[in-house]
Amino acid sequence: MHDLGFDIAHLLAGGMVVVSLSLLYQDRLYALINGFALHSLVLTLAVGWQAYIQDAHHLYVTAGIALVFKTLAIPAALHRIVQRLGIHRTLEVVGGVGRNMLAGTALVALAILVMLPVTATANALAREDLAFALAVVLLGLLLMVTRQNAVGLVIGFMSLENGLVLAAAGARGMPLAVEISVAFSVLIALIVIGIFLFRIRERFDSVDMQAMDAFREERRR
Amino acid sequence: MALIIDYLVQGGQMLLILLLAPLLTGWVRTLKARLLRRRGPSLLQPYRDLIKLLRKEVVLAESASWLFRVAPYLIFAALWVAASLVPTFAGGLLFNWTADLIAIVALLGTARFFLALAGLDVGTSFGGIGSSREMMIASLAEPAMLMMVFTLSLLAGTTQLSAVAHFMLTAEVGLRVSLALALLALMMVAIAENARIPVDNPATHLELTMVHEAMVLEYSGRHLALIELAASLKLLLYLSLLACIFTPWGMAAAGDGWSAYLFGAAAYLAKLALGGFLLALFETSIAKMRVFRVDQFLSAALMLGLLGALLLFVSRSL
Amino acid sequence: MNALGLSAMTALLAVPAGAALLLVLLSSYRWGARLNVGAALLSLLAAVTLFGVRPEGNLYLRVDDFNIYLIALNNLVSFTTSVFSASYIAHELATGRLTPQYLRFYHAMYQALLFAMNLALLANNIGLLWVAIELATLITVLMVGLYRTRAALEAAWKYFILGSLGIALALFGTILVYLAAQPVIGEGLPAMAWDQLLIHAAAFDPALLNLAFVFLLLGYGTKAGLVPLHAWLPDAHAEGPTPISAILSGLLLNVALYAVLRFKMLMSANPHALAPGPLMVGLGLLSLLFAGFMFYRRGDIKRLFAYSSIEHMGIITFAFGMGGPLANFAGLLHMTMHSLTKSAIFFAVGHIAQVKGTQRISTIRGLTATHPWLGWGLVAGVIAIAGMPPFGVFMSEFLVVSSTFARQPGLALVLVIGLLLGFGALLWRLHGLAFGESHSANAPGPTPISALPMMAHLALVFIAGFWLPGPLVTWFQHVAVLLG
Amino acid sequence: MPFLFSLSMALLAVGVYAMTAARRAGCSRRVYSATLALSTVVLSAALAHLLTAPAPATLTLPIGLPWLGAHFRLDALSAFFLIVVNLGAAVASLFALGYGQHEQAPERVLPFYPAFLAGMNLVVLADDAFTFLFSWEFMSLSSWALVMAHHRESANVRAGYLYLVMACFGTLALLLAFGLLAGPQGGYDFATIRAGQTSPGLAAVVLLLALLGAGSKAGLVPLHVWLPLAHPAAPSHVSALMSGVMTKVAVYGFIRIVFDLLGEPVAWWWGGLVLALGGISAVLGVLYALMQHDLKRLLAYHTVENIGIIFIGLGLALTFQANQMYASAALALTAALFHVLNHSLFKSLLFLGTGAVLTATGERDMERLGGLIHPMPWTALAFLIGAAAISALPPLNGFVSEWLTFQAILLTPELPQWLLKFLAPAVGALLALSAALAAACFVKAFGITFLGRPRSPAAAQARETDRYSLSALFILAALCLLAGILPGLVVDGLAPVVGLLNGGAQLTAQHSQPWLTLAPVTEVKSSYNGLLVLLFMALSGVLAAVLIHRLASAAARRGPAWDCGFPDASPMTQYTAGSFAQPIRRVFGSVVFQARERVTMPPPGDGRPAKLEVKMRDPVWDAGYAPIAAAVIAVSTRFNHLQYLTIRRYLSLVFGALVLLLLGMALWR
Repeated sequence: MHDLGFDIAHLLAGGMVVVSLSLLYQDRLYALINGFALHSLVLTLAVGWQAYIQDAHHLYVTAGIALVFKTLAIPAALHRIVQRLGIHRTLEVVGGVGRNMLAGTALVALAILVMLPVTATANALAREDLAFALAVVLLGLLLMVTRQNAVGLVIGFMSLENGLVLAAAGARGMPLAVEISVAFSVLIALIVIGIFLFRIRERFDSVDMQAMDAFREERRR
Repeated sequence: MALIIDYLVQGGQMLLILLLAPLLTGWVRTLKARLLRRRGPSLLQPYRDLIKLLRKEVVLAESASWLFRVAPYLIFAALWVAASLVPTFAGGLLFNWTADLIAIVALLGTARFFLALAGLDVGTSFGGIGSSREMMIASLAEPAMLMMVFTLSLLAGTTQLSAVAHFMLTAEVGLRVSLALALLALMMVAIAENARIPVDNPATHLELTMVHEAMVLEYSGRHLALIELAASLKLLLYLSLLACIFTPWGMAAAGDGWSAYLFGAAAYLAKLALGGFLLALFETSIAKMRVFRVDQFLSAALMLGLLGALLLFVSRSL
Repeated sequence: MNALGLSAMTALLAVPAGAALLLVLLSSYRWGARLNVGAALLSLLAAVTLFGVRPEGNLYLRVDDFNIYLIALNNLVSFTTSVFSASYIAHELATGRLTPQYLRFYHAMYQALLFAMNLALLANNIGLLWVAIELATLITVLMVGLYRTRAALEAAWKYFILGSLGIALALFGTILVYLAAQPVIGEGLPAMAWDQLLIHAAAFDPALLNLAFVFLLLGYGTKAGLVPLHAWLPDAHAEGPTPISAILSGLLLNVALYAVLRFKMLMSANPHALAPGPLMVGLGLLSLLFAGFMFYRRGDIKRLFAYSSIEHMGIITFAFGMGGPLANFAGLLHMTMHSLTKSAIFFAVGHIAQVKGTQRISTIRGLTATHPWLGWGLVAGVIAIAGMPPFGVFMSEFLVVSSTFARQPGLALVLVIGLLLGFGALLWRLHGLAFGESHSANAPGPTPISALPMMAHLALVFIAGFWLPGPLVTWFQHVAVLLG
Repeated sequence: MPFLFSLSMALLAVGVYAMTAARRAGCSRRVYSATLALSTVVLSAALAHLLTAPAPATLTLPIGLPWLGAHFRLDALSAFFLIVVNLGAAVASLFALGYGQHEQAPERVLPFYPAFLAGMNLVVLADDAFTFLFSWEFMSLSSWALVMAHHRESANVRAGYLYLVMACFGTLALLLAFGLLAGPQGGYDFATIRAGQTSPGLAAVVLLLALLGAGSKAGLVPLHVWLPLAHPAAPSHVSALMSGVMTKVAVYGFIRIVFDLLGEPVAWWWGGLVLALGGISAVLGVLYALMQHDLKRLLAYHTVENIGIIFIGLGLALTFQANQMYASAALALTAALFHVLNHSLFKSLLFLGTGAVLTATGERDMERLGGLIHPMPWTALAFLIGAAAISALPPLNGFVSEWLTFQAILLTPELPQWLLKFLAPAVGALLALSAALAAACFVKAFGITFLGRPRSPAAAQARETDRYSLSALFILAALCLLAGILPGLVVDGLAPVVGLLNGGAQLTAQHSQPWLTLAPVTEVKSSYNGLLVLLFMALSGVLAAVLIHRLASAAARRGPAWDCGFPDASPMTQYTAGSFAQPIRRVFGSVVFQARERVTMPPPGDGRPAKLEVKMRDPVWDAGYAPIAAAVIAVSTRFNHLQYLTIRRYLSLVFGALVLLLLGMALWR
């Protein structure tokens, strides 16, 4: 049933994986935030398209939330935070960009390899979507692991959440309540991060987590 | 009627060893003197010493306790009982089964235990030297003695002394390596236990060298007499032990009649004389060892005893 | 009868939620504390009525043999912790370590946390379970950062990042389970309800289930504090206020482990899926050994008992990993005993830290001499947690070690070495704390009322040492069979 | 049987009462009299059970494992060990009536003392694995609390810690043993275990675990390290119970598992292992004891020697049973059980005597005691009888059990295995050596403490202890003498116990022997009559005394001791504990303990005193425990770095775990 619907969903999910890989490549904070905005935009399109194929109207709400909050509001807020904290200088990436990209591709291969044995009874749409969602989640995790800066880490976490929303959208007929609450809780998470950033800002002069480690209560003697 | 005779014979043996003990010590002293080309005291001198000491007044140290006064009687009693259990002129007497070889060794241990305590009682350093060295010697001599007892009882199948003696009379004993080792071990232990020359010098009162004499330094009068008698009883015990196990010929069986008893007694006296002579000869031919060479001497005895027992474990014939 | 059951179940959720809203409005601390204790008591009563009459489960909420005793345990410990927290926080206010302005939403967050945990236990829908645990994580993150010291903030930040990561993995696992269930049960709510899932589990696609279990084990394992994922637990315990450490150690770890066990039931129901046992046994032993070694270098008393929680979570996971009626029974019993004992210990530790003015183990000395009640309470708690009779943990350790040795001697040896390591270190610290000469300044001890919760818990564990109530045993045995 | 169980519960009730009323004045007297009464009642009940030997009584209670319940059983073996436990408990309580008054912190001793007794009684009565281990650990816990009674001194705290860790190690070993016996289904009660068959391989592992578990509690050599630290730390009447009685409960645990639960005999070389361990413990225990100058530590180390002798007897029994020589096994078992009774008697007597010395002088260190026989003649007499008994001197009981063990060793040539043919004589030599060294050790203990002149003012103004303590001491001394004189009665009393453990084979009845002689195998083979030996010695001693006093002279006067010309020799010139043991230290210590002496003499004319330093190493601690502790600390420091990682590294830990599992999943297919 290689109809048009499947190809487009497939394309959009693949697009999200590509954007995630590009996020790994960024080492500037602004570029990272804009990359994340693009990532959320592709997510909105994917979820919207899923809603259209499964004509499940609640997915439109999720797409809307993804569009309004994740593509517009959060990147703007992050831009303002970065300006306020004045940390727009270069982003120290741990382990070099080359190695990260290599690891990223290996993770995508692993995601697909793991998904292969899933029997074809689940309709093709779900299996392919899941493979890509798993890839986005793993790449988000890799992004979190390779960033020194608290904002970088948060963006990695947010891209991981996008992967989850993609997976949730791919799941045919998952009850509405769950999706909304998924989105809702992600938002709360963001708000909390914001509070933390400010409060952290209040307490420390920089957001770099290495500075924070120095104040661990029980230093090694 | 037979029971009364048995009591008489047993009582006779106990009296016999009591009388013979000082004689044996006197005999050894005179022999050593003669070997050193001296006239030496008469044979009966030990009896005169004992009687003199018994009549003298006892001088007790201020810090001596009741244990100091009771100890001589305990030591004498333990040694007299142990000595009377060893068959002299006849085996299988009435009370021989009350204690076996292990019990005799333990009775010697009791005597030594109270002698060492008496040495410590007065609280002078001489008593301490004597007791601590005596216990070091004992800590090796007693196991060697027990190993000798193991060898004998494995061979004879019993630890009863009179049964062992009669077994030795039977033909199947023959010449055995383990018996030779046991004999050597017993002789070395006898020398150490009776404070003879290589281990300790019975005749000297030089503080640094003496072991047995140091413990009894504070004793006087009748207490000293009892302890001297006990010491000579111990010497007699060891020699009669050697005699009855390794040279049992001539020993009468229980209830053989008066002629056998007399012959047994004569044989016993001859053996004692020979034993005394050999001891004197050995003592004059060797000098005293340093105190800390004694433990090598005694561990040799322990190893010999253990080897003897080991051989018997390995095969019945060795 | 069913109406009473249903009302009790709804009360379990309505009372904490209502109290939370009310407490947001209330500003005075003393009234807040009283309302908090009252609400906790009410929900405890609701939980106890569930024992008597069990309501019909619907697609969202359901009470069965597995979660009924956990609900009762949760509400009991929450009630006693609220009593303890009343006196603890009052003392903190008096000493000025906390200002009323910081405490503005403390009680509201406390009740919200209870609501989240009750929801998680009652949830019949795996998505609802996930949301409840996410909510609980967020609330505890705020609670840990209550003191606003630098260390507390850093601990909260670490807890938030690791907690959210765990939750995200768990969400992915939940979605995979839904995807596995969807072809068999059809779309919508039934495909996420426990009872439906359990019935049809055999027909699910094994590969999806395996993948889902991996994500769920790592996701909820982070919340349960198993070793490679435990990093947040020691700091969260040491920096947060002690009532929250007691709630964290006593209840939240159990709820997370309850979630993992629910999914383990699904896995064992499906014959083709890979056996979850070895995975859990590996994680359990790793946690046990790691915590055993980490004890020796700890300087902070609350961090010491945090590692003890990791060690006991390791033992419980090991027991469920081994499987079999004896080991499962022991695991369930150990969960109950651990939460009661650990919260009692944290009550004692809370008062000790206040009385001695410090959490450094080296400066706390001679407790049994200076504060007999506290000192002997701590000694009894540590003796209980170390698995010595006459307390209840001994029975569960007895069953786990002996049944494991009969089947897998090698594993049992590693288990025994881990236990001995942990025991040796804990005792070494206890001897330093409870005995010897005390030379630091000692404030007066706590009033007997505030020592009541600790005594109540220790009494319960003491009784469980040699006698268990009949119905509880039947529930445990029924669930032990279910767990496979 | 319910009667005995309710008595143990009564003991616990006394403990609870003491917990509440510890501070009140008469409380210690009330508690100790209650424990005295209860233990005498249990003692008499157990004695009645052993002598009438009815069928074993059982009792099941709904407590303990929910589906199993708690099983209790009183058979011949439990009855005998109940006697040993409650005899020690009764006498210790009687002693404590007087001794307990001097306790500064009664609230730390009184509640735990009855709990300790109850724990020991329950261990002996338990008939299923859970109850057995529950009461075993409860016994360790209550004795740990008693050891921590004087927690002000840091040495006691360290001793308490080491004790509890070793106790936990022992319990885990026993737990593994019971796990094997019970099997995967968990048939924990002893009846099913006895019915079930354990394969030879498993039986060997169970024996090794039982040896580890019971050995660590009894104090066999490699596992004895905690014993000399913990036992002296407790109050004296508790140390007497711990050394005299608790170690016997450990021996009971070993016997119950190996001889009763394992059913068919184990492979012969396991008996050899127990024999070898027993021998080594015997010699090392007494050598350690000789080097001590703290009286209680000396006695605690000496317990290790006596436990070694008991395990020699048990090892012999195991080897004989493995070769189906049940008659010889009966003799070896009787020797071991007789020594269990003997040791609980004289070790308690000696510890209680030390307690009396401690209250009188406040000192335990022999270097500061001396001359106590003058102010405390009765305590000295009791201690002397105890010392003579423990040194195995004939009329007393120590000699009888040693004699039986030697007789058992003399039966070993019939054993076919070659290794045993070499091991048995070697162990015989070790036993003989340890007996001789024990005599030296107790000459030192008694001589330095009681004889000579007081070495410190505290020893000078000592006063005799109170009536209760003395009565307790003399009861034990009388029992030592009685057991020594009438060994036949005790052996007949032990016959049903030996029969239970030895498949029915027992020693020939001794009451038929003339003159109450003890002839274990046959009349001809070996016989010993304690009564006659005592009569002969008493007769000849009195005869000599009367004759000499009547015929010769009875005069005596006091004079200064021989001082070899030095005017006023101070008490310091006397031999001390260290100098008394110096020859033996040079002979044995330089090999076993690497003992090195260094004498520093000041230059001539310099007034400073000369100095003698002795450095000794504890071979077991340095070879066994120190490396383990160092390894644990090293690994924990390396692990400790994981506590101080950055958040990013923790994330990579989680990430690594996830990737690992996914790879496993992918490749596993």
